[in-house]
Amino acid sequence: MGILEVKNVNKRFGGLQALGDVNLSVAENTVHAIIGPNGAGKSTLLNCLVGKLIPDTGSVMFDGQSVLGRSPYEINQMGISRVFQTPEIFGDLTVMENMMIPCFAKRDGAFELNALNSVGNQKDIIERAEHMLEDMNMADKRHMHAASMSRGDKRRLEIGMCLSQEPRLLLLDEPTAGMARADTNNTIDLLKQIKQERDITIAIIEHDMHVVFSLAERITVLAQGTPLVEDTPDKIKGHPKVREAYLGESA
Amino acid sequence: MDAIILQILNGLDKGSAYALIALGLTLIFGTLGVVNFAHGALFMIGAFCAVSMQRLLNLSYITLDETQKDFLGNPLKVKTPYVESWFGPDMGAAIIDWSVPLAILLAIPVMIVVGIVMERGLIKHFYKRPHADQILVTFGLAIVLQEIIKHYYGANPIPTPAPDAFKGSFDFGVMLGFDPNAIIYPYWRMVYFAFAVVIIGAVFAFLQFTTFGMVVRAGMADRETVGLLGININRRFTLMFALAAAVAGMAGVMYTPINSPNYHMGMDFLVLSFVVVVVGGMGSLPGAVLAGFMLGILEAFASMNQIKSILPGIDQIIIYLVAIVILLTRPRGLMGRKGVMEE
Amino acid sequence: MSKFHVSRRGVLRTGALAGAGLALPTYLRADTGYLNAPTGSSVTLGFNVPQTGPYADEGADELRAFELAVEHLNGEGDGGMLNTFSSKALQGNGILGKKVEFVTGDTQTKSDAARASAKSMIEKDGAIMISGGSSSGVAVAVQGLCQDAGVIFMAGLTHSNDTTGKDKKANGFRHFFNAYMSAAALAPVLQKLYGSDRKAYHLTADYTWGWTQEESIAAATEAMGWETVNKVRTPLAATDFSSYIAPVLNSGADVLVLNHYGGNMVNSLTNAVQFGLREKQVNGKNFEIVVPLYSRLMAKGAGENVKGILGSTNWHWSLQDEASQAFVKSFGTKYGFPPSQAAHTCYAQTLLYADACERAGTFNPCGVVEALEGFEFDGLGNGPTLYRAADHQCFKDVLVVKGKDNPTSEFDLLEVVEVTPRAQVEYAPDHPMFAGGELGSCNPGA
Amino acid sequence: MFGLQKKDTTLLLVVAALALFAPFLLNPFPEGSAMAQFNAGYPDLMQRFVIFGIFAVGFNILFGLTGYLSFGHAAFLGVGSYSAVWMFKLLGYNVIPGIILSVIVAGLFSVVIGYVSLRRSGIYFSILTLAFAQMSYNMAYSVLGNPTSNFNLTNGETGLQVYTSDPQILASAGAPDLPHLFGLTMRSSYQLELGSWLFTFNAGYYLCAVLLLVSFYVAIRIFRSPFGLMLRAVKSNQQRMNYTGLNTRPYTLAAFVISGMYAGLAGGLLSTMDPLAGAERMQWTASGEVVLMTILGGAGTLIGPVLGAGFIKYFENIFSKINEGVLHAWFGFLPDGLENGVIWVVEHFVGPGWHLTLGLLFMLVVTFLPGGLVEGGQKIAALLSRRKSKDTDNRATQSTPAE
Repeated sequence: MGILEVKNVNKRFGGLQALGDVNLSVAENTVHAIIGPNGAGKSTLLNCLVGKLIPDTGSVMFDGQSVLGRSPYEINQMGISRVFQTPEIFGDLTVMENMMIPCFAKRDGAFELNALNSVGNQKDIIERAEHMLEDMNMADKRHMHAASMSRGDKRRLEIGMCLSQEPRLLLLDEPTAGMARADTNNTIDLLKQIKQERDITIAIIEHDMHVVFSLAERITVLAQGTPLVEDTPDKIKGHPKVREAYLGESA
Repeated sequence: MDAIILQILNGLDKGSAYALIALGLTLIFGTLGVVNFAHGALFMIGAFCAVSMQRLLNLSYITLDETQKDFLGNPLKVKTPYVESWFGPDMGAAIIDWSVPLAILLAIPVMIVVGIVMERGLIKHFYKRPHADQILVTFGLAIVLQEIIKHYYGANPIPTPAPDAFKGSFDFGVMLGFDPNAIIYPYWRMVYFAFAVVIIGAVFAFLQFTTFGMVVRAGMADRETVGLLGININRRFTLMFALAAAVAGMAGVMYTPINSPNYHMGMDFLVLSFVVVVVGGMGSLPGAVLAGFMLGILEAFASMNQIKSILPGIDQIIIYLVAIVILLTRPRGLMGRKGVMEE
Repeated sequence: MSKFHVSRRGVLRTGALAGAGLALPTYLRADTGYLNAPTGSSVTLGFNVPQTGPYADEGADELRAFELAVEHLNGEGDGGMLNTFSSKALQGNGILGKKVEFVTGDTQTKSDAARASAKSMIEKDGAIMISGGSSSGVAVAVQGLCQDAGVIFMAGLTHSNDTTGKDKKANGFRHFFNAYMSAAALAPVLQKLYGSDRKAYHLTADYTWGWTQEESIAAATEAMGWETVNKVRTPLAATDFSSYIAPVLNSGADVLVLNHYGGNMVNSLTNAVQFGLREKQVNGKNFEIVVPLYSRLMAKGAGENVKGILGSTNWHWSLQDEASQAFVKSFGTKYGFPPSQAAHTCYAQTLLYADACERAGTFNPCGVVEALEGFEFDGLGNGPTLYRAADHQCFKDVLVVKGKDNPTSEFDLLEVVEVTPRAQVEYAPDHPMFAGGELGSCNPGA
Repeated sequence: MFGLQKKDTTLLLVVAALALFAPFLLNPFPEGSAMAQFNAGYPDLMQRFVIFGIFAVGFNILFGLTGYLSFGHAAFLGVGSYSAVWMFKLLGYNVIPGIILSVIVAGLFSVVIGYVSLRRSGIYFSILTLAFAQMSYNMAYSVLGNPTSNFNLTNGETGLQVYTSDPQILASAGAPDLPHLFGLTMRSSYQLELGSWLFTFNAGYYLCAVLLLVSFYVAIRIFRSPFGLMLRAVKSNQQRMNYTGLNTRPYTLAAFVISGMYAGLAGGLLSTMDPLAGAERMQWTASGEVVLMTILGGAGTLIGPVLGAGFIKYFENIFSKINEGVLHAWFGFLPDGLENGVIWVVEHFVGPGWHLTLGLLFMLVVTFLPGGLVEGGQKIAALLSRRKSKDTDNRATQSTPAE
């Protein structure tokens, strides 16, 4: 039984079958990659996992509990954190403030009317956020305006923010899309390091095969909304169906 | 039944005014991304083009009539318009009589100039600024414009009658087999409705069938991409603004016989037209037009005695009530696109 | 240099003690015993008129009249109605020998703004009297303020019954006529011209003034046999009245009464004429439109549409009596056009106030109130007039006017059809339309 | 101090000092001088500065922090005003129940409107709030205010006021017949004459000033709290909020209700200073005014809204009162032709033209100072300090060679 179990999920948009009978099981403490050509339904699937979309049929269970019908913030509080394709951070706030917000969410839950205490008095939060910034090698940037950082740093910050919540499942949506090679490699190293240091499950949607094969322990190939195969990276590399889906070659 | 037909007619007419203003607002918002609180002022300036035309045609020379006295007991100053002395009294009077339609000729160039000056002089500096700043600066501009008009034309409404040929009303009732006087409708209001339909049609045709229009529509869909295509978007923006100003101005001219124009008529329309635009959906031209007519008709229905006797005061709040219901059931208005002005 | 002393006005100005000013222990009473007592060689009046918003033109005309009145009071100009006024207390040397100065404020035709600017004139500029205004809401609001503060309020244009009805105040005085008087004057003329078998349809602006006007006209016309078919309330903010006017013809009514003022009136009348109502025949009679409260400034906005339409007005420049002529002459000479009824009322109110001070020998509001209450005068343009003590309403002749068919100038829009004598428009102070309020006692504010 | 950082404490103390000494600061010109026209130190205007300051500070908690632009906050101001007057009518003229009720009622009203309106964001939210406020205004002006009906909640156009026939059940025999705080009437003033200067200290003003300081203090605490941080996060990126396990709806609703309560307090104080509540307090122009105050002063800054409120109220009350006579007094020293010329020009901008001046200033400020008046102040401060630091730089460079 994996930590994330997707069973018979279907999703239609009008006449388009975006997801057809998707079954997926992500085992705890693994890195699981979902790959597939454009329009394969990767993003739709991801959105079904985090509460942005609700599948027409089927079930999505996280750690034995259904996520369906819950809002994104509830699903996050269950232990799923999401990293976006383009980094979603609080651009108007400082790096330190960015890091503190998930810490508050972890400590106080989805809503807390803590209106008269000073942020400066929240020692536990500050300590935790600073610790996390050090982990991310960003301690020197703590007073920077988040929007003014490089894309790589934004990505690093976003991942740090997700990790500070100690999620059990980290979802990454094409984390290196649009990045230069060097930044991509840095991100790969960062993710490897994270995996080594923590007990965490990572599900990653990715286009870039270099990233996928550097990180993934298992790979699911999605094509036209349906899982084609699921296997280890080595097996996937030579799989004829994958070549067909990606390159249009007939086997 | 006849009462309902009557109110549909009224609603179409009210709706024409809303739709025309909302159309211009949406053009500016959709292409330029600017929330223009001065749009009502453009409508008002258009209306005062009609007043100016009327004054222009009424420019007179003065003769003293010793047989009559003015209010101070001095000989009465009799004014004879120059056009009457140039073209003869009948022809002259006819020209003056037609001053409102003739004012369109004045309004188009004036509004285009006003639009270009406004866009180049002020609005273009606000493309990248937050919507709140755009609202503040255009609101300031609206105040300035209306104060200038007030200074020259006073605060009272100024009568600008329709040509005699369009005075009175047409009896639809007889035509449809109802009693006489059951459904009467003024000729000028029919002209106004027809005019609105023509203008709206022309704007849509312009956007649909010209290359300029195509670029503009593409710009409305995705501004950045069009900018990347190397098309000189700035000049087109200016022209778009001028076009929207001209639409508002012509709508203003034609509206003057319906209600005598005054300097604050733009503000009176402003809030309502924003409600119309938003109910239609930000950035959607068909939405703006549809919402304009829909709210106009609902407003007309709400003022029926039969409805007011059940819900007193409903006519005071109907537009806002409908706006609330629509926005709660359709998150982005009738035809709004996702992500526009939602942040 | 740092002389540190409490000013003469500087005692604790407790409102609690207001109203009982005369009963104060002497040590608490300032030497003058009333608020803003003029100490120097001049006295300050506060003119509070709409300078922005839809009534700005009317406000501007009021201000012109005030300036003219101040000129005349100070002995400048030709003296205007000072020469025709029946009371001869005014000398042309200011009021009680003090030169008249004035401050102005903008009511914006909003109760809040009007009270703010009146307060600023009282608190900052030391105005001892407030006058002006162009709507009943503002008049009632400012009148209440003046009562509380302890200065005199000489109302400008306010036509609602409430101003001297349920909202009457001891410190407030109204020269302008009211809705009841309009109705009482109009009804007989309507009967004479249109007969007593008529069906009336009311369109009424949905706020206090509109309601009192509708109530008054309906009562007066029903009393002479008319039937009221319908009373429809229209939103104040309405600009296009088509949807209210369109059903009128089919309702069986043959008279349309427009209980509208200002922009509402211009638009509703224009719309009604547009719909061709005036050319129609209903019940075998010509369809007629009535505008109970006319204002020449506003009639101008409706242009040709006013022709032949009946209404009432407080005063009109074409009146031939000596006083009106004198006023028109000095106003017209100074500004180049004839004064409006609002201007006339404001001018008359200023003179009446000044005269009352002279006769009382003091600026003390209580003295002024005493001098004005029950004051009978003539020579201010409306014939013999009474300031009734019971409600501080002026009683005088009322003009029934009609839109002129062949105007000779842009000012020549109305013609007087009948001057309804004062006796015909009088009513008891406790008439149901005016009942409810209490005048209270004068408040000198200190 | 007060649990604030040093910078905020200083700001609070500065505001406190300004509020305390306002009667002096606002009356810089001697009585009777030509410049006395610009004095603003009379009770009514001082009260308005402070009351609209409270209104704008509260509005800024919503708009400045979360970015939600409400076009309907005047509704809460109006509801607060009506509540206070109703307390005067029913209980008596002591101001405490009125002020408390105005905050509570405005709070409840804003819960309802906020709950519905916050289902949408951006301009859709703005229009929803506008629609609610305009409905309230139109109803208050007409249907809910008809004196002849049994349900006269607002007294329509005339405005809600206290009549002698009202019950006032808690009013004791000797209590003043005007709003008062345990016998101290809001209108009572103490005047101090210093040479030719006249300063007025008004009880009502000081009550408002104390409440402004409390409001301002609470606003600082909110700005610096985790809640305030969350509100800024809402403005910055709602998507990230949601995916960080935070429910934005209660945060925005709480901000909306808090700012609604501030508006209610301001409304209640308006009635307390002057017990007549008019419907036009709820009109869209009044809602627009607080938006303008906040943006003009500097949205999202602490002191900005207070400055903006003062700025607009000053224009409304001082510039509108300058008439031709005043201008002649000012420019009388000029030769006649020039005098008339100058007056002709100036006349357009004062008296009836004060709207024109205000409109021009909106345009100038927003064009050249996007951060509002606060940014203007910062620029000036920066200019001064740059000059100063340039001096020190010069000194530094000069001293370097000597070493």
